[in-house]
Amino acid sequence: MGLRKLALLGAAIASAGVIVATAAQAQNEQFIPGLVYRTGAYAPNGIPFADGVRDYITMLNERDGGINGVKITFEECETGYATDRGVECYERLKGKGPTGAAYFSPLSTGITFALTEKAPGDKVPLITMGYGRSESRDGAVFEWNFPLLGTYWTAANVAVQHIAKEIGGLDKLKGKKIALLYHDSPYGKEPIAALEAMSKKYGFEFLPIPVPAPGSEQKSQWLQIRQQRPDYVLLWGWGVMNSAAVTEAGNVNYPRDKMIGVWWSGAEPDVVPAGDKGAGYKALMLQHPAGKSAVYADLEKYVIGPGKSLAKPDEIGSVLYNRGLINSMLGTESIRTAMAKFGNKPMTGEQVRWGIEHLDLTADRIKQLGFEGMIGPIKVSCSDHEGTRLSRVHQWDGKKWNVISDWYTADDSILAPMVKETAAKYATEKKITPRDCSKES
Amino acid sequence: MGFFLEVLIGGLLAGVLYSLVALGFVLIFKASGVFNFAQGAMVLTAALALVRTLDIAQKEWHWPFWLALVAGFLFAAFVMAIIAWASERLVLRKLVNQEGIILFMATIGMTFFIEGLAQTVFGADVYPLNIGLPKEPIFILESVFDGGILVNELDIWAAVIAGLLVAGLALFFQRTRIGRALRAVADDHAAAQSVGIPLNQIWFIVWLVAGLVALAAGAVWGSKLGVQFSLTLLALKALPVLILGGFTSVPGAIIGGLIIGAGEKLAEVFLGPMMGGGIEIWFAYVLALLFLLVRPQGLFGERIIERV
Amino acid sequence: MTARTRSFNEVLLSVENISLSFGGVKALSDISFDIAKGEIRAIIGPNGAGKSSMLNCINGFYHPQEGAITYKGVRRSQMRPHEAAEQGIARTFQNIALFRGMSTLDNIMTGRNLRMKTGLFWQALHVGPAAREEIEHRQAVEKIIDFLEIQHIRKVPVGQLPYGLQKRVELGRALAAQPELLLLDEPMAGMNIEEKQDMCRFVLDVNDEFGTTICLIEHDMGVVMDISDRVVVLDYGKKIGDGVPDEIKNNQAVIDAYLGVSH
Amino acid sequence: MFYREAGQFKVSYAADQAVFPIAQDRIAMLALLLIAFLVVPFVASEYVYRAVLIPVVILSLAAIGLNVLMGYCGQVSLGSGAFMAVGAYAAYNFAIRLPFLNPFVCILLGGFVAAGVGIAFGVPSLRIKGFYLACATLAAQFFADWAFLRIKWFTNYTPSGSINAPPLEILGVDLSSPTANYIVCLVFTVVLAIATKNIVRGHIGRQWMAIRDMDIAAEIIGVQPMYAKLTAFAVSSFLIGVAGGLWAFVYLGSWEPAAFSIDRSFQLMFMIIIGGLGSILGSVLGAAFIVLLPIFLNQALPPFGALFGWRISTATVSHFEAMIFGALIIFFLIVEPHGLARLWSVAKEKLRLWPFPH
Repeated sequence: MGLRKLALLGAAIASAGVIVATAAQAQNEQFIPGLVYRTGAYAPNGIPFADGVRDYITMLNERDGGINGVKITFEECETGYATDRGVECYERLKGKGPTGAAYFSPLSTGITFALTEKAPGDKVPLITMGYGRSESRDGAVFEWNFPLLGTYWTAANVAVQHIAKEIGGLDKLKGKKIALLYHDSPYGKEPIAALEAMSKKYGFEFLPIPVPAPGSEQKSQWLQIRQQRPDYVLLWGWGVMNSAAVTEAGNVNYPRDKMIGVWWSGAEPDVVPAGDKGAGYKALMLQHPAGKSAVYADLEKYVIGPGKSLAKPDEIGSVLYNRGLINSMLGTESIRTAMAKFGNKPMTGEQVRWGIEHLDLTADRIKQLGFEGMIGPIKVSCSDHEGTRLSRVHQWDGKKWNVISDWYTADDSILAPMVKETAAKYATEKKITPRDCSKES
Repeated sequence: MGFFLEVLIGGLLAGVLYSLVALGFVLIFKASGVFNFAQGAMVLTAALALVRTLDIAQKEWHWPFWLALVAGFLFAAFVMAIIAWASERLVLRKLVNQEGIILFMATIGMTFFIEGLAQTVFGADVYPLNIGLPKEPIFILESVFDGGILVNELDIWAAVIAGLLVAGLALFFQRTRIGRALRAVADDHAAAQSVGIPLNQIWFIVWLVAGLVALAAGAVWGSKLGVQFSLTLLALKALPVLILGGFTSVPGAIIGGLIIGAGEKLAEVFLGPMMGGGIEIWFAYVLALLFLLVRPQGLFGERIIERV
Repeated sequence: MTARTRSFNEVLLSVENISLSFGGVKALSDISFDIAKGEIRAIIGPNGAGKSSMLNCINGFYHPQEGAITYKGVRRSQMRPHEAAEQGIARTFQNIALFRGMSTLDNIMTGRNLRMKTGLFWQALHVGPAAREEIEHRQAVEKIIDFLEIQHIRKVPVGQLPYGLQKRVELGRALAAQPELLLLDEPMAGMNIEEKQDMCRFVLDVNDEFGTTICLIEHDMGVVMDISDRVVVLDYGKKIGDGVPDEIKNNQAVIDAYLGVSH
Repeated sequence: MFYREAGQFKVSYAADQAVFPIAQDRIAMLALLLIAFLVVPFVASEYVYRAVLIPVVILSLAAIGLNVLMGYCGQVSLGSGAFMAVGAYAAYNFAIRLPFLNPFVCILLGGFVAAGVGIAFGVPSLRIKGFYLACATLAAQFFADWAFLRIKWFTNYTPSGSINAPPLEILGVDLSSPTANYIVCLVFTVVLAIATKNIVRGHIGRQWMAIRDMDIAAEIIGVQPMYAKLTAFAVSSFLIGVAGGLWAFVYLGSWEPAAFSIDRSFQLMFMIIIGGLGSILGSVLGAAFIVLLPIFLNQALPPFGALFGWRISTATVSHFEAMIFGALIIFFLIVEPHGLARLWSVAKEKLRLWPFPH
């Protein structure tokens, strides 16, 4: 037994040594970790996102030499969408680089829940763009969480708004039946609270239907839908569950254009496997569509052309690849914001947190970055860690996604009180004293 | 009533698909006494080999669909043959005369190995698979029930394929020399060897047949869901079918599949909403277990006489 | 050596009209005999005669469809194997049934499990009653190990032992229970002359020293005639002879069915 | 050279029955514990604690638990994840419903609840064996996945179903630092490992092994299969349940049922196959190996690939990991069913005789 633990200890110390050594290599580097999943049941969606995240950072390094002369180092860690592996990756990477990890984007609501407990102690911000805890938008309580661009409550509200618009107004919702087909996990359950609140307010019948993970078998759920005949089906799925849902909808002849997916159910891997059956299916957009914006010129020139991208040709310009680009853009722009205050050197997690909280991307700046048409303006503040509550809807025509709606703004008169209440509950449970946002600069 | 029938039929057709996976387990268990947990991984591998060949032959070599399809099936069968050969040569042969449970754990090891290798070679994306099976829903008995009863064409084709496979396997076991040899091996390894049946060859053949069954299952399931990692999870769906039907019975796999398919769908649709939904996975197991407590050898399994 | 003639008067176990069948195949039909306290009783018969089935009925592993067994004055038609063990019936097996992953010592210690009573809690702490009990029983087991002359293989996993020694360890495990009735299923099968002589000595010593009643199945007629007090003969599940060795030797039915064929 | 037992004579059965009959082993073990308790806290970094030491220590405990059931009693279980979940959720419910209880007391109570559930799911083992039993334990796994997701009471009606552990402290002393986490887990694991070792070398352990090696013969010599199997299920589930509580409270802090999915069950099974079935030491070795291998591959494979000009993505690493695990399982089952523990004792045997070959 002696040798064993000694060997273990030795290995542990050695690996710790490796980390320290690599950290010491370059002092003028900003480290950004990537929690990715390129394997397992969710890989089809995880891969294009991870490639987008990676390619944007590569482009910054190749084109600009990093951010304001600070080179970015990037390392991926495979989580397989599993919470414990995500925590392991977080622990492994949070201390890497001269100033530690700039921020984490776990791309998993489960991992986000676990890291929310750890981030304040480690002083590392979490950018959970379009996922995570909806109430974490309240920056007074959730100092380290940034659900940028939209939470699930925002999504639920916009989806209902779109339905109302299709049927001719919010007052027409009364007596309608809206089903939620959701991934049976914290992710899938997030919108339920918001939908229940709206169901009370607008008088529609709300029908939640869980799908056990990973969701490749949905026959029973769709038979239920066929029997219940809801007017609309909201889809909160991920990975294989999405394509299976669209396929099964085709199998029971449920009209695809009465289905609205969340933005994690509205990408190419979700509809392509369904073949013709996917045509007509709609999904919310995390603001951005598929396709190529101005930034692609530089991406082609510095990353894709020279063969520095891992992405396959058909991934480039896809919804999730774009989302990866945006995730990296928001992160690196936050670092840039922080540098404007703290100086052009590698930022610590705390400084990056300040940067995200003061991120203010105007339409001009977005255009300058080459993301025009991808996202609307975003302004983060202490009291609003979401930054914007805009969304649109796009529709799959069997070949590509087409934007079919204008911008919607989520109705904060419903959401804000819910956020406040849930965040306050969390604060008492965790014995957190909320910051006073009026005093933050 | 119409809805009940619809769920029942949907369940039965889903059950046929479970049977297709369970069949692979039964074949191997019957001939080699190995509970092959890797059957799910074999389904994935077969489907991946098929769909990748199909894609590449059509898109890059511009072969006509039928030729690409034939090439895809041949290549996938070839891959299955390699797996059969490797598992016999590298695993089973070394574990002859070990307890069943050791062999079972070895196949869990094989599962991980095959999954990792298949995804390294073929990639981990979702690949839509189109082998020309129709996928449209059809409605029957519309005159009797409001809205008719929904049946999916693909499911019917799957049922036809499963039926043909079972018939083919039955013929194979009853009528061919190799089939009879297989049954002899199943009854008694030592005896089979002593009358001159080469055990290794038999094991290879039976794993190959199971691989082909996996290919059929992979082709059908792949057409349904797209070829992707979660196909391996089908193995877990097939286990209750096996418990119910008995590990050694081909008809048991079919009837077990039908009972499990219908049972779990009916439970999910009619009991599920009361219990919060999502009960079908464990319901299938509980159904099978309750049955097991009454009849430990399964529906058609052979009764075990213990000796000392 | 000639057959021993001893007399016994107390019946330890009696078998009355036992019939056993497996799905229509009759293994035993209408068998009756008794075993007297302190004697060595042999059951012989050609292969497939139902000898092992008989032992399996006696120690409760098979449940005969008809008939009953009276043991120590209690008549019962069925009992569970571990009840039989609790009642003082121990046995060895035709195909060695040792616990292959355990050492000789552990195998024999397991034979005493019925006498070890401390619960999980004390076991986990391994102090007080648990430790005392373990030492006490270890002493008893060491006596058996000495008696069977297997000290040198105490710590060896039994799976690695040669056949003859395994048989001896199995006898040790049965003896560890300090049985009143010891059932031996072909204790000398597959042994060479020397090993058989050793085993005969052990069987006789057990019988003499501990007064254990022994019921054994054996094929070697020489051995059977030498060491047993009475012999019962089965053929095709039927009893065809019962008596002291000399009677059996001269029993025409037995000679026809069994001795006549094999000699 | 120094590993000699010559001159060490055992004069009592107690000495001969000790866990480490050879003096050098005892000294090494003691030194090791001292290092683990006193030296490691001064040298380990937070990363080493969180990514290596704490998971290894907790999963060792779970692996010991599974080894009791599978390695000692021979009952195959694919549902160990479920028992970890039961331990974790029971501990959570004790903590929120009886807030005056110390969290570590809750973890122990969670272990007892897991033991109870283990006994309930062990009952089928009296009637069914082998693969059938393996399938029955899968039922436990899927049922637990469902129950903790769906029965809202278990998660105290949290909307998302994800729950948080209470703050860790004993008598007002805060134990949330990685060092304290590690020490607490180590205490749990060492104490319970010693207790388990005591049980398996006593008569209950022998009954388990008897059932494992030949259940019919065991019954015939008087082992009650019901008592033996159900105690094995209870002890195993208790250990796994406590490990589940530690995993949730100490390692994760916030969790959902997916943390205890079937993947966890397989992971534990791999640990004991690679480490050694029927060996406490093996469980620990296996846990260390399974935790360290992916970390090692992640660090080592990409630079290694770069030597040959291959770009190895995290996906490839992950697939390699699966392949290596799979291959190792097969390798150990074929070549050394007693796993790393056996390799270690073979090495020791050689050392005892060194420099003489026999």
